[in-house]
Amino acid sequence: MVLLWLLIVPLVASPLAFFLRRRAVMERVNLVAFAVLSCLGAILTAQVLRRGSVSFWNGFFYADALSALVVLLTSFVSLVCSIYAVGYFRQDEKSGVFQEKSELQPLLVVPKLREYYSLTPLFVFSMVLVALANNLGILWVAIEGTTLASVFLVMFYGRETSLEAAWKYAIIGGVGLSMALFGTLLTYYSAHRVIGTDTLSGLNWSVLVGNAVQFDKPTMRLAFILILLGYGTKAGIAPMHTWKPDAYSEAPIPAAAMLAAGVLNCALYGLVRFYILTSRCLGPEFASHLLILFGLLSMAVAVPFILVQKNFRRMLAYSSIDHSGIMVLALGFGGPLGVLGMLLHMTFHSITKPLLFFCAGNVQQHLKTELFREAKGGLVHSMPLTGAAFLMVTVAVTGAPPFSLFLSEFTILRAGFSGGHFALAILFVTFLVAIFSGFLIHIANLVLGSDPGLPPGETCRWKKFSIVGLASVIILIGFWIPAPLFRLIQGAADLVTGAR
Amino acid sequence: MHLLQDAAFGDRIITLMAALVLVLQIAAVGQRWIVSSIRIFAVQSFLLAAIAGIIAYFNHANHIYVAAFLTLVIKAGLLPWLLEGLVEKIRIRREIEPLINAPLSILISGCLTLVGYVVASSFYHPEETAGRAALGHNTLAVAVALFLIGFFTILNRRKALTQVLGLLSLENGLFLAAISLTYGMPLVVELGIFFDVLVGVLVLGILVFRIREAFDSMDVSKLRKLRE
Amino acid sequence: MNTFPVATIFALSLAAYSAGALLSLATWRRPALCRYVCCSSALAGAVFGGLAAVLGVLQRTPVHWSVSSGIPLFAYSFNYDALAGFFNLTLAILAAAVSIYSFSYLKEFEGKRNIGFFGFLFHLLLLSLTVVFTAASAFFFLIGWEVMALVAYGLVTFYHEDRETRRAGLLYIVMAHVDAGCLLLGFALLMHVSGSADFASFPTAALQLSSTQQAAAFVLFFLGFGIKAGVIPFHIWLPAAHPVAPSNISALLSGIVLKAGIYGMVRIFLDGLGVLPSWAGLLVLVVGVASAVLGVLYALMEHDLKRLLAYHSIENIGIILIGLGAALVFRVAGHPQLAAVALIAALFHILNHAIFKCLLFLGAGSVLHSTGTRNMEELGGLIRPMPVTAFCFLIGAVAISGLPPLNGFVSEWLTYQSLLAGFGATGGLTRILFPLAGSMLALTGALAAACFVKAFAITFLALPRSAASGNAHEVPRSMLIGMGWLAMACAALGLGASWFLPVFGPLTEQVLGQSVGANLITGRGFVVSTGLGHGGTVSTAVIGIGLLVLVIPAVLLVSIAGKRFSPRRGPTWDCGLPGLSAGNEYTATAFTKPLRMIFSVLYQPRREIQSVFDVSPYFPKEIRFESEIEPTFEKRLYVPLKDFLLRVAIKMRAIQAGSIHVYLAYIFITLVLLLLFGVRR
Amino acid sequence: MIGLLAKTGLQLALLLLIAPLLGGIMKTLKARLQTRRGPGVLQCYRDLFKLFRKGMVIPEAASWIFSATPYIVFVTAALVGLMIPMTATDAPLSLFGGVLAVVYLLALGRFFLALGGLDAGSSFGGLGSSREMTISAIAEPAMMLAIFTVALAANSTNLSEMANVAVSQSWKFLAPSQMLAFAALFIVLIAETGRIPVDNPATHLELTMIHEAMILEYSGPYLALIEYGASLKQLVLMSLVVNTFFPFGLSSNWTLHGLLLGLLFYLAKMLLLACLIVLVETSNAKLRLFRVPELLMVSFILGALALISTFLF
Repeated sequence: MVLLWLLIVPLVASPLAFFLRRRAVMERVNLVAFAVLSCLGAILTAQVLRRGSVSFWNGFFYADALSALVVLLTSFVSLVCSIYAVGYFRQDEKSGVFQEKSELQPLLVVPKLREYYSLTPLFVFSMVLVALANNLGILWVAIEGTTLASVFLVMFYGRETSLEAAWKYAIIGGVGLSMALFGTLLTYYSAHRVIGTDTLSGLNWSVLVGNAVQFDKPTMRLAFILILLGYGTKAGIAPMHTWKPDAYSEAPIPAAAMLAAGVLNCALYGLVRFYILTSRCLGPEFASHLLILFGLLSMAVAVPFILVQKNFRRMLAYSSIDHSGIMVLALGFGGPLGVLGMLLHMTFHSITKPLLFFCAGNVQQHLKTELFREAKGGLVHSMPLTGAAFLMVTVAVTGAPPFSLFLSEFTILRAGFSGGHFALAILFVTFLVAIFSGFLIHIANLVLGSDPGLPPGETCRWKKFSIVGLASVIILIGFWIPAPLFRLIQGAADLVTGAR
Repeated sequence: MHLLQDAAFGDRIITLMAALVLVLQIAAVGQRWIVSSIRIFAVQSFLLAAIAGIIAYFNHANHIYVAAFLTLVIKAGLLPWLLEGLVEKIRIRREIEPLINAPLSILISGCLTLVGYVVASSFYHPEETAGRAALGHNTLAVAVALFLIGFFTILNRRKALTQVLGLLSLENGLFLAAISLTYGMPLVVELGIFFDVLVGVLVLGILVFRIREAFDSMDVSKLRKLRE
Repeated sequence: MNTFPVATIFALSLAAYSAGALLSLATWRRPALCRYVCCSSALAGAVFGGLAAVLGVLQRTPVHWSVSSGIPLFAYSFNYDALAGFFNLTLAILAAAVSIYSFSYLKEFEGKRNIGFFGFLFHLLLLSLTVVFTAASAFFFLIGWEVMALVAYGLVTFYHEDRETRRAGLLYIVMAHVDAGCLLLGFALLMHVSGSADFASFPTAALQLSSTQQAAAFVLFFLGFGIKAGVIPFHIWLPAAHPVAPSNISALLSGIVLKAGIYGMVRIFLDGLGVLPSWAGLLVLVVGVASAVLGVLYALMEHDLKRLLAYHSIENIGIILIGLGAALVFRVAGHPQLAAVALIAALFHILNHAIFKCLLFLGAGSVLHSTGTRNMEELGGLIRPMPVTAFCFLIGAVAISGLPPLNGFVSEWLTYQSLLAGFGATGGLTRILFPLAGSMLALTGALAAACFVKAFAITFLALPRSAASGNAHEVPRSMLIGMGWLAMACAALGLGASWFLPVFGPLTEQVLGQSVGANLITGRGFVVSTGLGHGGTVSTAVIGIGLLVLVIPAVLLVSIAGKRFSPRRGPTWDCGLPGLSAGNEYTATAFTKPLRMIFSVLYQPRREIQSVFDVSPYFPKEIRFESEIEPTFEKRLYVPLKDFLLRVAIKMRAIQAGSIHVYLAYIFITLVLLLLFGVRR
Repeated sequence: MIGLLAKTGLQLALLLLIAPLLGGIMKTLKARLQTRRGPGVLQCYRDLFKLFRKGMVIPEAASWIFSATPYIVFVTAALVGLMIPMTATDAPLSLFGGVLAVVYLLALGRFFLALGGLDAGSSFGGLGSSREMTISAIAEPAMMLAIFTVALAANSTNLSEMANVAVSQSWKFLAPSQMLAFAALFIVLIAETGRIPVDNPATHLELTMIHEAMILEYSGPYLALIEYGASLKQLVLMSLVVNTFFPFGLSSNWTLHGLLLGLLFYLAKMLLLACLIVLVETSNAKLRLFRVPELLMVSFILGALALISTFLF
């Protein structure tokens, strides 16, 4: 039942926000909806921890530890983002971003906000659906849904550049997802002689996973390749990552944060589902070789762009490319440690990433630029809180202790060693160090420095609150992890490795 | 009369149609006029619908009728109509030179067809060729080729609209693969996919429209502001 | 011995540090109060820490306790053994001095800078150091290690308005992260073999290491800890970062944070990696010698007081490494007694260097505080306005030059002894290395003496060279107390060495299973020997007494033979040149000119002289002289590396050229290739 | 304890007595070799006596360091003198400080002497200090190598032990390692005691001064103390050389007869070494300052050879 509510809440929130066209109301609708969603996520977690798996409509909707984790993270991210969004858009409105004549037509405030506040719930809905759909076809449909819902968010500001970004996002995403669909099709084909096609449940993951062993092997190989490329595109794995910097730097901050911390998980979730089938059918080697290749490639691609980056919004995108690379690599390393590391990383990444976007958003709104060159440093004088948080989260997101991402990266490294990939592990650490250096150098030069004499920039209470709150969560999670959460992650890991 | 029960006959028909589809696709690669490439797409979709119908008829799989019907309505009817409307609205009829000139593109699509055959043969199961259940199995190669060529069209064409067309024909390839391999997906999935395609085209259409207004051209190779 | 108090008292010190961090952050709006809170809590933590350390060193059985984080295998586990105790003792002595000193030093921050934030970082630094020295698991160690680096970065860039400071800070943090990466790999390797993160599990695991794995681990750890300790050629961050920090922090950085690297080496090389092959020890030895000699040679050319001290840290780290390397070699050669002596030499020099380097940095801080410049060429004559500071600095200078009867001499003496014995203890041609290392050590000592003659004389003696140093004033009392406490420690550890050395007994017993601390002492307890029955003896106590007693005949000679002993003040004769002015004085540059010419191969000095004249070139109006030496490692090694990386990165940017067709082409090509790869059987 | 004090007193007296005499002897010898009459053997006593009785001027720029320096120089030299065997193998204080302590105590004296030179603020003082510290620094490694070579034979840095071992195995000094070490140490000795060809004790030409430049500002009793300290240092270093390499006649105990015999041998050996030094001094010209490193490099190489030859032969 809770599954149904998880889907209904955002689905209702969207039209509500659309028709109650007053700003304050729309804000409240979003906040309430996502708060409720988070509670439901917690409840789902509790149920899953108790019963192992929850299903509804004879297994059309199905939630195990893995899906519960993704739902929990999605709801958390959407809640945090909705809190920040309030302050963010108020500031936009104050500084008259909407009024200024854009290339198309003078954008009116309310319609724009309406666009955001009614699309976001749909966006979240499709993300939740991704996690809850048992049928792999529906899974695909839902992921396609996230693209469609977010295209308009990407071109929210209606600049030429945002149109360009939206176009690249849509086309590359569309192509990628059609590959994923092909992969799904082939999986269905390789399974259909075992299960039979006519039944509706013929694509249900919970059914497929049982007898994945008897699937048709060559078909499965091709299927996994296509799935990897397809969902990899959505997760932004190199060389399918190219849409990311554009989309992330053009979308409004809360939407970008959701893309980075929410959609990423969904895409990887789909990948993991198929990885389970593939490794059951073909054994782990075939999949893990490909995964390691693409993971390292993504990290390698991210490094130079972070080292010589001019634009801090784009820099965040490359960081998320790097992180999806890390997770894919972890999955490739495999073994209980590798999978655990990947899921830990997914969790910690989704908790940490939004703050990075929020800080960047504050800076951008305050300085009216997203180029380091024009920012001229000394930020800490005009926005001490944001500056400090920015430095902190930079360190946190690049996986330095005492922050939580260090735990996951340490686990992944150990997985690499126990998998016997010594050289790869060294490469992994080298990339991590390089990315840390590049990131910190840029951000430190942005935050520190002599006072450029700007007016104090931290006025909005909502933004302050979201930043302080999230920062304290990040610090806390670095030192201590709630036992249920870890049990959930562990459960998901066992699911993937087939230990349970 | 007995002809209409003979699976072999149906198989031949299907193969013939599939070949036609492929020819159309390759023709679309060389095509200059947007409107005519839209029409080509419409015809292609119609043929697909027909194939679906034949398969449905020959092994009495009723849910494929639905798929066939949907294809007929949406892909062969609705979408071409919408797109032509769009063309009318933005008054850009002619595709400027593709990135790779026509002969070379056609050559490449030939190679891609070859790749399609290689891929398809890798999981082709001869024991299934006998009997009506195997209807249309050897159209798989065509499907894969369709997919690849559609992809190639997208990255070869400069106009936003023709990229959308490429995406659609790529979807067609998937559809052909679906019906020929497994007689379609479960119905829910089919519906979902069709819905997505529809919405996707609408979204892209809006995008095309806005791009046209912002840049007063549809040449996406001009969209190069966002770069390192 | 009852181990209960150690744990509790230690916990108290941790609590004091953490509470101090939060409180000073909480009270940042009221600077004066904040200053009180900050310094007093740090002092309390230091006192508790020192107390726990003394007990911890003396106790035979280590104390071990652990706190769980949410994730299994990642536990916050402490292990308080003799080694941890020793390093905590060092930390406590320094922390006490610095927190007393800071009490007045921080006054100048009031109204200008956020003392609360400073106090926060300061306490975190002390806390993380304590954690590093007591962590029982690699995971916890790494956390402490990295927190230490990050906090140190925060403190180094405390004056971040200055561009140089920011650059130095970044250089520091990047190097620090590189070393963290090396450690991460090393520990991951060990954990892969041992299957546990506990240090305790490493020695047994090390037995299963293949020789290549062991070598790899050794290299990784040596890189990691070496970068942190600032050994040549990984030292470039050190002279950049230490001087720009606030002086009380520079004192801690050079005094104890560097030692964290040495701590790691002792912990891992002697305990964690099993018995290392002798090449490892010799490598450490050679690197140590190189660091010592090059460090002091670069220090000689520095005229920035704090940079000079920073380079001397490199030198002393080198001396410590010499002892450590010798210990490693002796252990594998089967001379545990000898290894123990060498190890004691290294450890004792760690303590000594910590104390006098901290003292010297605090002294430099006082000079900076009252004159506002670190450039020695603008100083001079400070001994009259600030006599106490001058005296403390002199003590430090004598101690760091390894001159008797102060503490630096004892540890260097032990180092010499172990090197001397090393010649007999090892075979083959490598044995030549030991006496040669000894002679290089002698060179280092003499050059250090020269350098500190320069540092002290140019800064404190003769006439002031600028108005700033002309109207300097003595610093407030608490700063003097802080320095005086360390000066006393120098004297005490020097003269009382023979009573202090037995402390190392349990330490060497724990690390090497050899307790030689006791039999280092002969002759009624005030003579230090090698404890090997041969090698020689020395007694700083007697030397001290002798120096005092022999003053009597000197005074007698002067006052009896010289009936009319009547010192008359007069102008400096200066070979009859009239009117001595600061312009006549020898400058620091002039003082080191001979050495600059002798070692010109290393320095590659560049000088330019412009003389401005109106009538004839023989009567110049003014002469502008400018001389600088080439920073070899930066110029030859690091800058090219950096440039290469950036060039490659900039080339790589072509990937993201903005054309959607190219982007799609990437995907398409990948797809086709993978499909063909997928279908091959 | 009493015995120790007695020995100490005795050796101290001996040191203070002989030191100026040695200087005088060397002056005279040198004069004779240059076919001058030269001053009497007792000239140094007279000089010291005169200086002690003179009044003195302390520069206004100078601080207490300036006044402390003479005492420290004198005291360190005297203390070192008590650690090395002169007439008997076991020096009074040899237990409390071996050859390393000797080297470092002398370094302590030099440290303060250099400070004193800079304290007055005159450019000559600075010049002297700079040169002194430089030369001593580059002399150090050679000295340490040579000392190590000798110490390795005795397996101890304790001077009495070294002397004992040397006595026990006679003609040992003919071993190539010992000869090489002696050559090395002899060069160092010349550098350390500031004699031609490294430094000229008799000059006051500003460009060539080293030691003299440092003490330029000193006068009266302080100058006397410093000169006395310098002569003590010279005596100490010379007796260090003779007694470690040529330990003939060193009495192994403090009997009167043994002591007298030892004293005779000791004086004879010192005289020989003095002659050698003077010979070198008169037969060489002073080197340019920047040629000195080459000389010391030679001695370093000699030391290294000595070391290698210890286990080759």
